[in-house]
Amino acid sequence: MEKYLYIALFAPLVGSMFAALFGARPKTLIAGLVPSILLFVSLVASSILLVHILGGGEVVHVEMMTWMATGDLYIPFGFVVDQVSVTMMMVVTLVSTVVHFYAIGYMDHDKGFNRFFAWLSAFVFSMMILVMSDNFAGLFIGWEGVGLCSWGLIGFWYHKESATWAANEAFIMNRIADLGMLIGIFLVYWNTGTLQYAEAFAAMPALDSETLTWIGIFLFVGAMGKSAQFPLHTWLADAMEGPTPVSALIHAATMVTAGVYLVVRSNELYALIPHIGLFIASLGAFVAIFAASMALVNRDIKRVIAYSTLSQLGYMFAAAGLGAYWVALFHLMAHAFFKALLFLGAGNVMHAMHDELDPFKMGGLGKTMKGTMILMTLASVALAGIFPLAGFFSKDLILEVAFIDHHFIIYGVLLLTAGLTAFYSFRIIALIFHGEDRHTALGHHPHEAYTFMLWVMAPLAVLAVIAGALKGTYFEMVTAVLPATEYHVHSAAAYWTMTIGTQLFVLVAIYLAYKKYMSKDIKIPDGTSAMENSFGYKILKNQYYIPYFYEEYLVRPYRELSTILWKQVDMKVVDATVDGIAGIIHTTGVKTRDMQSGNLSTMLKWMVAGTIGMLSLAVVFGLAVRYSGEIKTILSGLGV
Amino acid sequence: MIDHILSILIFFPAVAAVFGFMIQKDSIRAYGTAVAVIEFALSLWLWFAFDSNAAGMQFMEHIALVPAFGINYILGVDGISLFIIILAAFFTMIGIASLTDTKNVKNMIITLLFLQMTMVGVFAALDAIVFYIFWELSLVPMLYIIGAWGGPLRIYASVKFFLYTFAGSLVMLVGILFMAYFYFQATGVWSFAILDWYRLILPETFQLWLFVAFFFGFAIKVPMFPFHTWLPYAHGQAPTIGSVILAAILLKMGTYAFIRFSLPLFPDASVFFMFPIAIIAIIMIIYTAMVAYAQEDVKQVVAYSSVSHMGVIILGTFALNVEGITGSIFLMIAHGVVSGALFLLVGVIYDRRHTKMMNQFGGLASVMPRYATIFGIMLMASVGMPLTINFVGEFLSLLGFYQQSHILTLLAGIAIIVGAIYMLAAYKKMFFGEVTIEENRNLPDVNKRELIALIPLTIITIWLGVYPKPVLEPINNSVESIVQLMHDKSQTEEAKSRIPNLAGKIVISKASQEEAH
Amino acid sequence: MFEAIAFYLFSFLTILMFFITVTTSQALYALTALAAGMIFISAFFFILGAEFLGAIQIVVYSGAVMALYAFGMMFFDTTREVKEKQGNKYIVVGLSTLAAVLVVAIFAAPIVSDNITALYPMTEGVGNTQDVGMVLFTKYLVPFEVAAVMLLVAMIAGIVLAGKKMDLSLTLYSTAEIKDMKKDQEKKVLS
Amino acid sequence: MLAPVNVSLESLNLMTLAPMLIPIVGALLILVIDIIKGGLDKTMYVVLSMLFLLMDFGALVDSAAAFSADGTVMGVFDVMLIDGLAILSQFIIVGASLLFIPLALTHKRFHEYSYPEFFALFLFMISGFQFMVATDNLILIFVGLETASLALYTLIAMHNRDKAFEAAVKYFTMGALAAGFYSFGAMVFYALTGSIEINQIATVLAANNYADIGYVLVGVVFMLASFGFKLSIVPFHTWAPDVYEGSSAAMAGYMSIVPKIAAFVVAMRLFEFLIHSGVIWLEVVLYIFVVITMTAANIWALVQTDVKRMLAYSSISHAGFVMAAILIGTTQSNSALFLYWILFSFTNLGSFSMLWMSRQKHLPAHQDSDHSYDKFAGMIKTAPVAASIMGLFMLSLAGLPPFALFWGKLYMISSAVTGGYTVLALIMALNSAIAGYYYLKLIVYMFMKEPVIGNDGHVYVANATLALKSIIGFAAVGTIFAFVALNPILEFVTAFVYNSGY
Amino acid sequence: MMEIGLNHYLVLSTILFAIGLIGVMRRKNLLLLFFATEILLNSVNIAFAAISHYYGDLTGQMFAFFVIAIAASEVAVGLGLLIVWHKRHSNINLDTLSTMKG
Repeated sequence: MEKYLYIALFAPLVGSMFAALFGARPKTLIAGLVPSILLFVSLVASSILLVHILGGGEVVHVEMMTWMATGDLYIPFGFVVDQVSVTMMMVVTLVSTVVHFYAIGYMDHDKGFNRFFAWLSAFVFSMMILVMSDNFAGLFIGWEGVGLCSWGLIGFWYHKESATWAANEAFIMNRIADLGMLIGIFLVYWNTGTLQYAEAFAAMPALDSETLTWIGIFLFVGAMGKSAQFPLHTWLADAMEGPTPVSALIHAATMVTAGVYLVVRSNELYALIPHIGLFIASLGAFVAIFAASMALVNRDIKRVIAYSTLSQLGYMFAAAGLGAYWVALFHLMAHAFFKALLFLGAGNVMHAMHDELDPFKMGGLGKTMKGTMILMTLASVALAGIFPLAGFFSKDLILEVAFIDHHFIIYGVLLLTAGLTAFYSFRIIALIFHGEDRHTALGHHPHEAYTFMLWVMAPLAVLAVIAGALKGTYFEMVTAVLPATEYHVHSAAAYWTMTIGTQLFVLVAIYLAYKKYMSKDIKIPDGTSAMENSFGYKILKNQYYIPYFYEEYLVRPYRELSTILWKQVDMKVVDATVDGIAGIIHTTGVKTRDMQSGNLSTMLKWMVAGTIGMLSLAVVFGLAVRYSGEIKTILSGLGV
Repeated sequence: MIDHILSILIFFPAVAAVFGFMIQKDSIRAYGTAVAVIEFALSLWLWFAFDSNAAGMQFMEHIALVPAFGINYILGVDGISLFIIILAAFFTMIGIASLTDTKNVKNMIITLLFLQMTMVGVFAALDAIVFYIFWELSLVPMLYIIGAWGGPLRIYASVKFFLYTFAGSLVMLVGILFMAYFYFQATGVWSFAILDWYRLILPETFQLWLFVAFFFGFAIKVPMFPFHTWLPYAHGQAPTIGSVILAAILLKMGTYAFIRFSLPLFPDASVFFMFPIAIIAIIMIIYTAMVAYAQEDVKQVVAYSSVSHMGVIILGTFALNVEGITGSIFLMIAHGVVSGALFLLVGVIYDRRHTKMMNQFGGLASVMPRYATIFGIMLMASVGMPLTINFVGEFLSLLGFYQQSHILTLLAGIAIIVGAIYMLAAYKKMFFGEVTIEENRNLPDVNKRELIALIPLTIITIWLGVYPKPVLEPINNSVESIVQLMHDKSQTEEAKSRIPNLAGKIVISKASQEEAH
Repeated sequence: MFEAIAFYLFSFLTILMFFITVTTSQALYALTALAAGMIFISAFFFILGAEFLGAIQIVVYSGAVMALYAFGMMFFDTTREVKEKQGNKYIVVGLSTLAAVLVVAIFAAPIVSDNITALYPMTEGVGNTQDVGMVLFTKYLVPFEVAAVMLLVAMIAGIVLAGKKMDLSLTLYSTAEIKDMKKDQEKKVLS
Repeated sequence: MLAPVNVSLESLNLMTLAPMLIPIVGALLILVIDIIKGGLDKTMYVVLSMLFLLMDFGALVDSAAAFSADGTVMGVFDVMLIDGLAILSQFIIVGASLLFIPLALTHKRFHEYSYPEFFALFLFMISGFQFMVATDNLILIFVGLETASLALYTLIAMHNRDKAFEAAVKYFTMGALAAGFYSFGAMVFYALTGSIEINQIATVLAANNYADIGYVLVGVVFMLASFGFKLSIVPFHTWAPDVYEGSSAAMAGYMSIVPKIAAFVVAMRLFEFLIHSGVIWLEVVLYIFVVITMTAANIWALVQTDVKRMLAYSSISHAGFVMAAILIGTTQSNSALFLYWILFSFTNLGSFSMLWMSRQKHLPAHQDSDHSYDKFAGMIKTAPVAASIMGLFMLSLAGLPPFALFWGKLYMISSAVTGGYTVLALIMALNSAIAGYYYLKLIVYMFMKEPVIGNDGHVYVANATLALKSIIGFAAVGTIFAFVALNPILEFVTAFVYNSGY
Repeated sequence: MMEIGLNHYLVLSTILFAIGLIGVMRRKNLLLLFFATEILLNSVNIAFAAISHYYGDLTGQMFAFFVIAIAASEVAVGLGLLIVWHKRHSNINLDTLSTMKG
C-alpha cells in the first residue's frame, strides 16, 4: 500500500516540476497534459487506497524521513492514510484532476499556460501533504504550501494590479491566521512534548482545560484564516481575480476546506472543550448567513459563488463545532463536488462572454450554452439541497444536527440561510441563462465551451447527483476514526415536517428568484432604482463596509506608520542620536581649538594658569587637611 | 595536516592574498576563484572529518603566544562554529566567482581573501584575545570594500560602520580584560582561553556588569535595535559583494559571540537580561520590518529585513534551551544563505539598471522570468516558507522561546506577518504590473556568471529546508553540552528553572505557563 | 637687628628693580634694573654667608649675562622704546598675584624641620669657598662635569645659530651653488 | 681645616658612567674631526654616531646584565642610580636614537645635516637624557634635562625654516619657564626635607608623615607643571603641535618618544612614592590630567588638516594615556608604560618617517602645509606599498589588533582594570575609539579618494633612500609581528621594573 | 618681625618669582621676556641660599650654583635663536611668531 501512498503524494509534485521546466517557454500542450495525467495517476492511487481502507484494511502509516530533530523535538515526514485523510485525498485528487483537464481547455489561449499547470500541480501536492501528514508540522507545511500556491495562482495574471493586490491580501491574511496556528503548535509541543497527532491527542486528556482551551482557540484561528471565516473572510471574494479553474479547485473545493479538515482532524481535542466547539458552531452559523446575505446582491458571478462557498463553509464549521465531525466532512465532500462544478460552469460562461462577469449583462445564454446551463443548474440544485441531490443529504443533515442538539438559534439561522442560498444561486442561474438576451446589445457573441471541457465536468455532475447515496458507506467508513454519533429526530413526525418544511422553503426561495429575475423588464442596474439606493442594499453591496474598514483603519495606518517610523524615528531620532554624539565631539574640537592660538604669550599664560589652577586646588586641599577637625565639627553642626 | 586544518583554513587565504600582489591584473580573477575554491574544499574536508556525535571542541590547536599574560593561540571548532566557517568559505567562493566587473578588481579580490581570513579566524578562535584580534581585523577589509567601491555616500557609510563597531568592541575589550582578571583572582594565573573561562563561576553582580560590557560589542555588531543604524548605510552604499558578505557572515559574528561568550560565561545574567533583550529583539523584528516596508530602495528593504531576522536569531539565542539555540544557530546559516542570495539578486538588477529604486522597475516578471523565479524562491525563503531553509530556523527559535514566554513569542511571531508584508510589497512593486519604463522592456535575464552564484544558493535553500538533519545534528550536540554547562553553572533559582537540565530531561516550567494566560 | 634692616632694604630694592625690569617700556632701563637686581641678590648671598655664590652671581650675571644681553640689545637695537601691545592685563596681574598670594599663604606657615639632617654640613672655621669646592668636587663631580658639557652645548648652539650661515638655507640651494660657496671659503682661507 | 677626602675608586664604581660617557666621547670626536678636516659628508657622521650609539647600547646591555645579577647600583658618590627604570629607559632612548639617526640619510639635502655640529649636539642630547634618567638627584636631573633640552632646541632650529625657528623659540621660551618651575619645586622640596635626593626626600617626608602637606603640594604642583610641560600634558601641551609642525618630521617623531620617556621615568620616581603614601590630592589631579589630556588632545586631533599636526596631537593623547600608568602605580602599570612606549616608538617613528620620506622642499600650490591630508589623497593608486605601510601604522596607532600598539593598550587598560580604576579603563577604551576617527581619516584619504591631478606618486617616496626604506621596513615589521617578541619583552620589562621596586 | 627667619626669605623669593611670572606673561619683546625668566631663576636662588644657610647645609648653594650655570647657558642659546630670528624678520616681537596655530 505504501507505494500507492507515495504515488498519490508525489505524482502531482513530479507533474508540477515537469510543467515548471517549460515555465518560461510559450504554451506547450505537453506541459499541461503530463501533470493532468499524473494527477489522474494520483487519483487512481488514492482510490486504491480508498478501496483498501473501505475493505477494512488497516490504516497506512509511513514515516519517510526525519525532518527536524533537536532537543526533545522530533518531527518526521510522516504520512498517514486513514479514513479521514483518504476521504480528503479522494476529494482533492478527483476535483483537481477534473480541473486540470478542464484547464487545458480553459487556459488554452493564455501565454502563462505552462506556468499555470506548474502552480496548479504544486498546489495539489501541498494539499496532499496537508491532508496526509501525520503531525502538526507536516500539516503546517501543507498549510503554508497551499497558501503560497494560492498566492501564485490568484496573482497569476500578475500584470493586473487588482490580481496581485488580491494575491498579497490573501497571503497576508492567511499569514495572520498561520501565526495563531503556529502558536497552537507550540502549545501542543510544550504541553504534550510531541507534534504527532496520535501521541499529542493521546496526551491531551491529561492536560488542564485552560491549556486545552488555548490550544483549541489558536488552532482554530489558523483554521479561520484558511477557511476565510469572519473576520478574515475578505480575501476569499477578492481571490476571484484568479483564473476560474483556480477558484474552482482552491477557493471552493479544497484549500478553503482545510480549516474544516483541521477541526475534524483534531476532533479529539475539540471534544474535550465543547465550549469552544459551540463558539465555532455559532461563528459558522453567523458566517453562513453573513456570506449568503452578501451573495444576494452581488453582481459578479464568481463573487456570488465565492460567498456561497463561504456560507457553506459556515455550515461545515457549524457541524464540526457541534461535534458532528463526520457530517462536516461529508458536507465538505459533497460541497466540493457541486461547488467545483458550479465554478467550472461559471468559467464556461466567462469564456463565452469574454470575461464578462456581471450576470445582468447576460441573459438567455441558455440557448447557446445548453450543456453548461444543465450542469450549472444541477449544481445549483444540489447546492440548494433539493432531494435527492448531494446537498440535500449533507446540508439538511447539518440542520438536523443543530436541531437535535437543541441549538435552535443556530438551526434557525442555518435554515434561513438555506433559503437565501437557494435564492441567490437561482438568481444568477436565471440572470445568466434565462430571460431576455441583454448581451448582444453589448456586442458579445457567446459560444459553448469545448465539448471535452463539458465532458470532464461530467464526473463532478454525477457525483453532485449521487453523492448522497454514498452516505451510508461513508458513515461506516469514517466513524472508524470519528465519533459515530447518529442523528435522528426522536419522532418521525417531527422529522418529516422538518424535512419537507425545509424543502418547501427552499423551493419557494427558488421560485421567488426565478420570478424576480426572469421577468422581461430586467434592466442593467445603473444605480438609480429605489432598491439600489436602499440602505440595506448598500450595506450588502459594500460587504458591510468591512473591506473599506480594513483599508481605512488597518492598511493605510500601517503604511503611514511605517513611513513615519522610517523617516521620523529611524532617521531623525535613532540615527540622529548617533551622528549627534559624533557631531558634538567634532564641534567641541572646532570650538576649542582656538585655545591653540599659536601666540607664545598665550601659551605661557596657559602654562601659568594651569599651575595656578593646581595651586588653588592644593591650597584648598591643604587647608582642608590642616583644618579637617574644624571642618568636621562645622559640618556636624550643619547636621551633614 | 588534518590536525592543523583550522590554521590552514585561516591563513591559507591570507598567504594567497599576499602572493596575489604578484599576480598580473587580468588573471587575478581566476586566481582568486581558484584560491576560494580550494579554501571551500578544505572547509568541506573539515566537515567531512568532523565527528558529528562529539559535542566538544575538535581539531584543537594550542600555541603559546604571550604566556606571561595568558594569551595563547587556541583554535577549535564545534557544531556551532563549523557551519558558519563553511558558509564563510562558500560565500567568499561564489562571491569571487560571480564578481561583476569592478574597477581595480585586483585590490578587491585580495581584500576579499584577507577578509576571509578574519572571518574564519573569528569563528575558529578559542582564545578571547585571538577572537578579538580577528573580530577587529575583519573591520578593515570591509571598511575598504565599502569605502572604495561603494556608492555616493560610501565614505560616510564605511567610517560610520568602522567607528561604530570599533567603539562597541572596545567596551567589550574592557569586559574581556575584567573577565581575565577575575580568572586571575580565582586561579592565580592569567588566561584568556574561553574553555578555561567556562569553568569559572562568577557571582551574579559581576556577571551582570560583564554581560553588559560584552553586550555592547555584540549588540552593535548584530546589530540590535538602537544600534542598528549603521547597517542600512553600510548595505545601501556597499557594492554587492560587500553587502553579501556583510549580511551573510559578518553580522553572524555578533550572534555567534552571544552563544560563545555571553550564555555560557554568564548564565545568571543571561536569564536576568532575557526579557529585556527579548523585548529589544521584538522591537527589532516589528519595528525594522515596518521600516523596511516603507523603503523605496530594494536594497534597503533587504538590509532592514536582515535586521528583522537577526531579531529572531537573538530571540532564539535567549530562549536558553536546546530548541531555541539550535534554531538560532541554524537561522544564522539560513539567513546567511538567503539574505546573501537576496543581495546578489539586487546586485543583478543593479548591474543592469544602475538603480535600486523600486519605482524604477515593475513588470520585471515578464521581462526576466528566471530572475523573477529565483527572486521569488528566495523571497519565500525569507518570509519563512516551510521546506525552505529559513523556516527551520525561525520555527525552532520561536518554538524555543515559547517555553520562556508565551506573550513575547506571540509578539515575535508577528515577524511572519510583517515579513510577508514588506517582502510581498517589494516583490509586487518590482515584478508585477505592466512594464512602465522603457529601459526595462528588454533587460537580459540572469546570465551564466550570476547563475553560478544563484543556483547553488537556491539548491541549498531547498535542500536544507527539506533535510536539515546533517546540519542540525552536530549543532544540536554542541548546543546540548552548552545548555547543560549553563544549567550547572547557574546559581539563582530563576536561572536553574529557566535553563533546562538535560541530565534529567526537560521539564516544562509551570511558571512560564502561568504568566502566559 | 642689622640683619633685619639689611634684609628689608635689599628685598625692597630687589623687588623694585625686578618690578621695573618687567614693567618698564624702556629696554635700557629694564637691562640696568635687571643688572642692579642681580647685584642686590648677591648681597643676600653675602648676608647668608654664601660668599662664593655671591661672587659667582656678580661675575656670571652682572658680567657675562649682562654683557650678552647688552650685546643682544645693540644687535636688535631695542635701545629705544619697545612698543608691546598688551592683551588683557587683568589676566596677567590676576594670575601672578594669585600665585604669590597662594604660595605666600602657605609659606607663611613655619616648616616642620624635624628629621632634617644636613647631609653636607658647613664646617666651622672654613671659608665658604673651600667648603663649596670640597662638596662640588666630590659629591657633585658628575653634575659639575655635565654642566660643563651643557655649557659646551650652549656654546656650540650659540656658534651654530648665530654664526654659521644660518641666514641662508642650504636646503633650498642647488648643489652647484653650495660648491662655489665652498670654493670662495677656501679662497678666504688661503688669502 | 678640612679633612682630605680619600675615596677608593671601587667605591665609586665609575662603570655606571660608561653609557653616558660614550656618546659624549663620540660627540667630542665628531667635533675634533670637523676641526681637523671640515666639509666631510654627512654619511660619515651618521655612521660614526651610529657606531657610538651601538657602543652605548652594548654598555647598556652590560649594565642590564649587572642589574639582573645584583640589583640596583649606586655610583660616584651615590649620584648615579642605575636601577631597572634607568636601564629600560636608556634602552628606549638609545634604541630610538639608533632608529632616528639614519633618517638623516635622505635623498634630498636638508640644511641641518650639513653641519657636523648637528650630530655632536645629537649625541650630547642623548647623554643628557641618559643622565637625567640615571639618577635620583634633582640637580643632576636638572642639569641633564637642560643639556638635552638646549641641544634639542638647537637641533630643531637647525632645520632652518621660519617655522623651525618659530618652533624652537616657542619651545625654548616655554622650556625656560618650565625650568623656573622645576627649580622652584626643587627648592620647596629642599626646604621641606633639606635634601634633593628623591629617596631621601621620600624618607624624610614619611618620617614626619607629611606634616606640612601644604608645602609638599606646592612642590608637587611646580614639579607637575614642569614635567607636564615635558610630557605635554594639557594645558602645558601648547608647545607640542607647533614644535612638531615646525621641526622636520623625523625630529618630530624623535621628540614624541625620547624626551617623553626620560620625563616619564623622572615623573615615576618623583610621584609614585607620593601617590603610594596616600597624597589623595595628587591622585585626583593626575586623574584629571590623564582624562583631560587623552580626551582633549583627541578632540583637537579630529579637526586638524595637517597630518603631522594630527600626529602631534595624537602623541599628546598617547602621552596622556601612558600617564595613567603613573596614576595607577602598580608594577603592572609601570611595566605597561615601558611596554607601551617601546611599541609606540616603533609605530610612531615609522609613521613620522613616512611623512619624512614624502617631504618636499617647496610646497605645491594645492597644499597649504607640508603634509596636508589631501596630499595623500588616492595614495593607494599611485604608491600602493607606501600607502599600505602608512595605513598599517595608522591602524596600529588606532590600537587595532594585532598590530604593535594594540598590545600596549591592552596591557595598559588591563593594568587599569587590575588597579581598580574601572572608569578610567572605560575612558581609555572610548578614547581609543575617538582616536580611531582621525587615524581613519588619513586611511580614507589614502585609500578611498581620487589622487590630485598630476600626482604620479613619486612625491611620497621623493626622499627615499635605502636607509629610510630599511628603517621604515624595520618599523613596519616590528609593528606587524610585535606579538612574536611580546612575551620576552614583557617578562624582561616586568622583571626590571619589579626588581627596582616600582 | 625683626627676627628674620627662613619664611621671610621664602616669601621674598615667592614674590620675586611672581614678578618673574608677570614679566613672562606680559612681555611681548622676547629679549625682555628672557629677562623675566632670569628673574624666576634668581628668585629661586635666594631661597636656596637661605635654606642652606638655615639648615647649615651646602646642598642649597650647590643647587643655586648649578642654576646659575643653567641660566647662563640658556642665555647663550636663547640669544642665538633670537639672532637668527632677527636676521630673518628684523624684529623680536613674539606676536610675529604665530604662523602655526589651531
